[in-house]
Amino acid sequence: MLEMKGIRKAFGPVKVLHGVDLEVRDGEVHALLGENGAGKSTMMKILCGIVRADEGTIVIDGKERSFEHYDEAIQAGVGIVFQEFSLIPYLTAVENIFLAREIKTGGFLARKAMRKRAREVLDKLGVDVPLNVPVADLSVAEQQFVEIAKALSLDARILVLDEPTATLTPSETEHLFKVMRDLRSQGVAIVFISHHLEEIYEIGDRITVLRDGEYVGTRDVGSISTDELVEMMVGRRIENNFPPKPPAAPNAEVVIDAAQIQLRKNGPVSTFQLRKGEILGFAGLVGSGRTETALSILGAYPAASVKVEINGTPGAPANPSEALARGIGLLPESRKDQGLITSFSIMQNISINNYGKYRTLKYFLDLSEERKHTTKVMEDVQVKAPGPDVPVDTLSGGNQQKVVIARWLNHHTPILIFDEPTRGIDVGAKSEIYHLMRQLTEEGYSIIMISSELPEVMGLSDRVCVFRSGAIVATIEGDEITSEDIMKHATTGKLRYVA
Amino acid sequence: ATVASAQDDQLKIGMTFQEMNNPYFVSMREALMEAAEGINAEVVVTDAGHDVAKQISDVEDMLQQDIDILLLNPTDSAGIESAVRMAKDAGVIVVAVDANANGPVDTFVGSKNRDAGYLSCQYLAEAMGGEGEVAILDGIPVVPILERVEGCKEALGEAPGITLVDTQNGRQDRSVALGVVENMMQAHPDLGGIFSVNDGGAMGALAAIQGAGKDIKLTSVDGAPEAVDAIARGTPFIETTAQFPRDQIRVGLGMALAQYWGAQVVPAEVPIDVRVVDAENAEDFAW
Amino acid sequence: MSHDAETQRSSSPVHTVLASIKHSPLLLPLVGLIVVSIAMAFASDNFFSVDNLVNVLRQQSIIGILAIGMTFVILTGGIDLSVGAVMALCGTLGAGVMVNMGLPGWLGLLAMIVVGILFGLFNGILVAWGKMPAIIVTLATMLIARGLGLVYSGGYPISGLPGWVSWFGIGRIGGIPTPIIIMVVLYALAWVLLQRTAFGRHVYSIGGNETAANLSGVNTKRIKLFVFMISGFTSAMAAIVLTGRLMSGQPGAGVAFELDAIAMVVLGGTAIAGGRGLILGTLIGAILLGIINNGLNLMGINPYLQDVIKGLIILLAIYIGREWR
Amino acid sequence: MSHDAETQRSSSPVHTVLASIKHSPLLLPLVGLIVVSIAMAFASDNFFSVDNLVNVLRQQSIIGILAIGMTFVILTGGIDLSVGAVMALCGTLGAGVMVNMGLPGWLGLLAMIVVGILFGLFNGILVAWGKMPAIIVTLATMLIARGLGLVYSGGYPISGLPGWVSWFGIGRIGGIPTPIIIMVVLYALAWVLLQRTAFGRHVYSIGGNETAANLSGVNTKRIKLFVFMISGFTSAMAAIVLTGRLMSGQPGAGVAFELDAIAMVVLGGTAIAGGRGLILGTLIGAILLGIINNGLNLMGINPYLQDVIKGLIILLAIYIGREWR
Ligand SMILES: Nc1ncnc2c1ncn2[C@@H]1O[C@H](COP(=O)(O)OP(=O)(O)OP(=O)(O)O)[C@@H](O)[C@H]1O
Ligand SMILES: Nc1ncnc2c1ncn2[C@@H]1O[C@H](COP(=O)(O)OP(=O)(O)OP(=O)(O)O)[C@@H](O)[C@H]1O
Ligand SMILES: [Mg+2]
Ligand SMILES: [Mg+2]
Repeated sequence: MLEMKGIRKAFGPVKVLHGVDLEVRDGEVHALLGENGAGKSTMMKILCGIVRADEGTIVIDGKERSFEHYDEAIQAGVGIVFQEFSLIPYLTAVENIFLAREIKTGGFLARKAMRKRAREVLDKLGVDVPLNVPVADLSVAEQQFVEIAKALSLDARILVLDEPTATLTPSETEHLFKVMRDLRSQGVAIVFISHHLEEIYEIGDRITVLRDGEYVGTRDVGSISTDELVEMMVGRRIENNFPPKPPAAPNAEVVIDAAQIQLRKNGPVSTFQLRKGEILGFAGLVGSGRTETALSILGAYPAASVKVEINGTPGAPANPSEALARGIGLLPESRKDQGLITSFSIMQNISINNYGKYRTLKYFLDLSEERKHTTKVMEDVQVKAPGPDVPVDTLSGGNQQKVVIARWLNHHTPILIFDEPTRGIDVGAKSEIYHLMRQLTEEGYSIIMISSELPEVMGLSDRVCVFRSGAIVATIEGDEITSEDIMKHATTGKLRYVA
Repeated sequence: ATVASAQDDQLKIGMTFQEMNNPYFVSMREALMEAAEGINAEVVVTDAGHDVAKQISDVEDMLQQDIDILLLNPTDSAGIESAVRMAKDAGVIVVAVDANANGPVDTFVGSKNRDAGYLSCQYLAEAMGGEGEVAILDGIPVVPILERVEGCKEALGEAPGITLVDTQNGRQDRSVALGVVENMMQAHPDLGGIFSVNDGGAMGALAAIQGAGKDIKLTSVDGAPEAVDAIARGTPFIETTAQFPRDQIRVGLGMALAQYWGAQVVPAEVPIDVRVVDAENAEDFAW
Repeated sequence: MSHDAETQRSSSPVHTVLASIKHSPLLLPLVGLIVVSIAMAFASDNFFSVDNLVNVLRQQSIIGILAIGMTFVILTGGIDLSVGAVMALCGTLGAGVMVNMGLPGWLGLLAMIVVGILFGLFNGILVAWGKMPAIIVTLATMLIARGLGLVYSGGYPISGLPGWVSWFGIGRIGGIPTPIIIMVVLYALAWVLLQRTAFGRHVYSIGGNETAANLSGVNTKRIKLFVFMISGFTSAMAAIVLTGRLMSGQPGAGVAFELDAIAMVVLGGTAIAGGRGLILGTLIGAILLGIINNGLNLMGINPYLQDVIKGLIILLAIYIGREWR
Repeated sequence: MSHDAETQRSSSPVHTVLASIKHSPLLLPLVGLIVVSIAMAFASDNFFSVDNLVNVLRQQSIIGILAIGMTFVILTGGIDLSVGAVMALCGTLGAGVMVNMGLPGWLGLLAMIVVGILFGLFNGILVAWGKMPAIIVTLATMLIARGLGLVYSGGYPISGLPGWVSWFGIGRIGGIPTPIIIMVVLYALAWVLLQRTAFGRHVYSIGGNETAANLSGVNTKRIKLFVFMISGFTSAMAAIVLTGRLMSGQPGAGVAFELDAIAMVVLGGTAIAGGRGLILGTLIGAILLGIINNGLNLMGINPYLQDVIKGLIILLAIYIGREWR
């Protein structure tokens, strides 16, 4: 039903796709796999008429098509959930779902009808999303569902889902899969992009693998093992995903002693300690307050009360710049919105908060030193890029993430908060980041890792704080760190309130 | 003064206006153009838009073009001084028109603005029967305007039955003045007369008075065609003390030419009379 | 889950209404309006008369009309600095059509509207297709419009219009001044456009996230074009009222009106970055600004000091309301 | 930004220079400058004299200095509409200190600088800590500054300054007019600040992505504060030159100077949304605008028409340069 053949695309001098083929049948879930920057998203944008291919043909139902604009793709029955959110923050879910496809009666909006229809679509997804509030006020997961509902409401016959599960919890992902199965049984062709291989095995029928813009091959899911798949993707075998954990060190120095963090007035309170040289996992369902807790330690979130001691000095930083001075750095969850200065080069992004060591005459920048240092950290974390002066917005997601990590390695802040460090990152890069994190703790760094991926939390954390409804309900370590335990606390843990 | 650029046989006159968005200055420009054509002189005209800094720049640009005569209508007397000096240093004859400028100006030709304010307000007080509340619709704070207000206040002071209840700035702009006067009438329901510092503001005030249907008498300074027309039609606008912009230019240019031709003494100041224009003589008056 | 989300879903209708008032972006402008009105009433006896309130509305009608188009443009994340100059140009050319060309008055009015929309079209094409920043485009077209008006009229106001034109400025319908009626009707139309049509949604969506709107299939270029054309149209409507009030075409009118119009929009709770705001807020902002001007005048405050006070009030209002934008 | 950097590494020096010119954001402003200069030279004989070019630079010095602060503010994604009014206020109060208070002249100059920086501080606090949009804050402070100057002086200009003050306006150092020297020195300082200090990088980073800059530890509030203080300082420096040129404190000076300053910044290739741009571009923009003004004056174009032409040239320049921002 859909055939893309010999697709080539270059952005300026950067060749992104070198003749990629993709063939998707009616009623199948076709997984598109590849490392960060392999060209998956670009391929899909070409399908939808958002990016124009330099060469190649698109055939839908035996008819050759080329779309000038996303609108035309929609007309032809193609719908997409973008990797980057495409919602309008101040419009409601209903308004977003029907944006540019409003139902009208006599020229005016049929608001009731749209509401009803939106409710239907969301019910089909099995989620209860408030319809009257701006989507900016919704949680990330809720926004993701609105996004999916928007694509579903098109009644598309070819549906592209570009990493829809990156921000979903396992149970939410299950919901989504149910819907995908339904659609599949109705004959819809689904292209599904994810870096979670277990998801591919669960829902996928066939797999097409890309590597660095090259077409590697297409296989049936049943006929290929994980190892083979990974080898197809990265061209090598990935050994041992998680580095070994060091023995517990209960007497290690406490670097962050959070006696009381209360996010909202009269809300529950959290208590936790971060020890030197450990990876402390923050687990919990999406929206359980992990990010906000982390941000309030940095002074970037106006929590109701924060009582915290950092390296023995009491008092919470007033803003991230003070936090930085006190040795805390953050890898934010949304690298595009919160991590990168997109108009800056890689080098400038890395050096942004640490000019201390490239100074001449005390106040002036030493540009050649800057280049030398940043190039080195860039190589340390293996950013794939032509050089340190490349604009950071031309990098793929994973490489952008590495740039943000490099920023903190460049700075040597001994306490790091990694918020979803591997969100949207391919397996190869993931493993690299895990090893990097462990290596850092061995060097004396202390890390808080917020993650929605249970295997990651379990495989990497020395101890885990489990969040529920805005606060930590349990802190577990050693053998207690099992998925059952975490999920139990995350769903039923007892909240603590101050008297 | 000497003939600045003897190699250039055509006489070159520069004229810089404080603003040209006003019939008063537009008619000056017309008079200048006519006169210049008569003596086959080249003319450069600039518009400072009430910005002294720009006016200095304008003069500088003119000096680049080797003008022989500078007719200067300063937007600020003190601020323009450096331009006057520059022009004199370049050997250019400088005549200030309408408002005087500091510095070595050769001749100043301008209306008797104090008289104008005085006459208008005297007329207003008399028309009001010597008693009632009066307001002043002020304008951009430049010397001629300030002098008119002073003159007006003097005349009002001589009428014991008249009280000055309000002074607001209409910025000599019709639309601004309209709103300001509407508010004035709200604040002072018994207002009997308004003096506007110029006809632009007065036209706005007239619209406000007519819109409110009030019996408020209005006088002003300038003698702009529209104002004269309104006075002739018998509106609340009863008088404007007319200036003679064309004559100011003609006289000013004459003084400059006298020097250009070698006159060693010219009057430092040539005051131009103003004239009361009211319903009786409005029909025959024009700039 | 967010808090307002929860309240919206909660049951009781009274509670819902209360909550929706509490969360309405109109709340603060309204509170501001009430506070300022009370302050003015204490400071000046004449303030709370029907006459004076009508007076305030009539005075604000011209810039209030300009502020409608400005609201549309700002909602898309743009800005239109040319409104005052375009208004002056429309008025001048319209008067020229009636007086200099001697054509019937209605043709003059039509000319104003055509000129206004054409200028909006010009702005819109440059912003939408030319991909140039609105602030610069309209800064330049402000110069152009202003210059054209002055060139056409030679700097003179154009008077001698047919008498009935004054109806638009000082006439009354059922006792209510025409300018107020025109303004209110235009606000009502704008409300319908923004709240009850797909076009309105698209306007908001562009201000919220232009890329996303474009990806969702909103024809962002066309919407931006329309938005500037609306602003041109409201400039023309303001010109009609102005011409009626001044009974002449004034090439120099409307200097800095764009700043007052922007102040109205923002005092009304619309985010300057676009995407959020209500047209009714702009109306409240217009009245608020009018009351400030009028009140300070009534109190006989030194006109120079009035600007200072006005500036401080704007700062205060925006400061209090800043959580909302 | 990144492209020119990239080329810095490539081999041949000639190639490097060529490529870095080709990719520099200064290219288009420079080309614009050359094209306009040639056009003006054809149109007017007097244009290409050293005297006239010095004349152009001197004329642009005041707004050119304002445009320095404006560049900083715009690079952070803000805007400062108050520059002209603050300049007028500084000049008026400074003259007041010298004349009305009879204090020594240097105290007057110091007062100007203090007032300018304080106003910048005020703007900065409101924008950074008050979280209010810069366009509105500075619109309000423009009113406030303008009003304060007029209140203080009663509307009259303040003259009678010590003679040496004129040195700042019409003096010369080694044959070059002082205003030009002051301007060039300030541009050089600004270049160093922006390109060679951490502060400069932070300025760019805020314009690029404020959230990200904040989360990575840039003290965004403090940087924004500084940026407005710099703008206040350059307003004060402009006031000193202006006072020297006018030999008086002019409370009404500088109306709409902010628009010219913005035009210079944008003509110089700086993105109005912030994050991208070079201070040298602003200097080129200033000269470009000066040449346009001067050329049109030299040609004896009808002043009304000059605005139209200026507007069209700005549009054209931005249109051609739009890919860069
Ligand atoms: N607008 C652009 N300009 C230049 N290069 C681009 C642009 N968009 C994408 N690229 C480059 O194209 C390549 C493919 O990017 P794409 O987003 O398709 O990767 P992906 O496979 O979706 O990766 P990820 O898993 O990280 O999302 C990357 O190297 C990226 O840097
Ligand atoms: N701007 C906002 N306005 C209202 N509510 C918000 C806002 N930002 C976040 N929230 C809500 O606060 C709660 C906690 O969010 P937070 O991002 O800390 O969760 P999290 O556990 O880190 O989840 P995630 O995996 O999505 O990052 C969520 O319910 C979210 O919807
Ligand atoms: Mg992708
Ligand atoms: Mg989070």
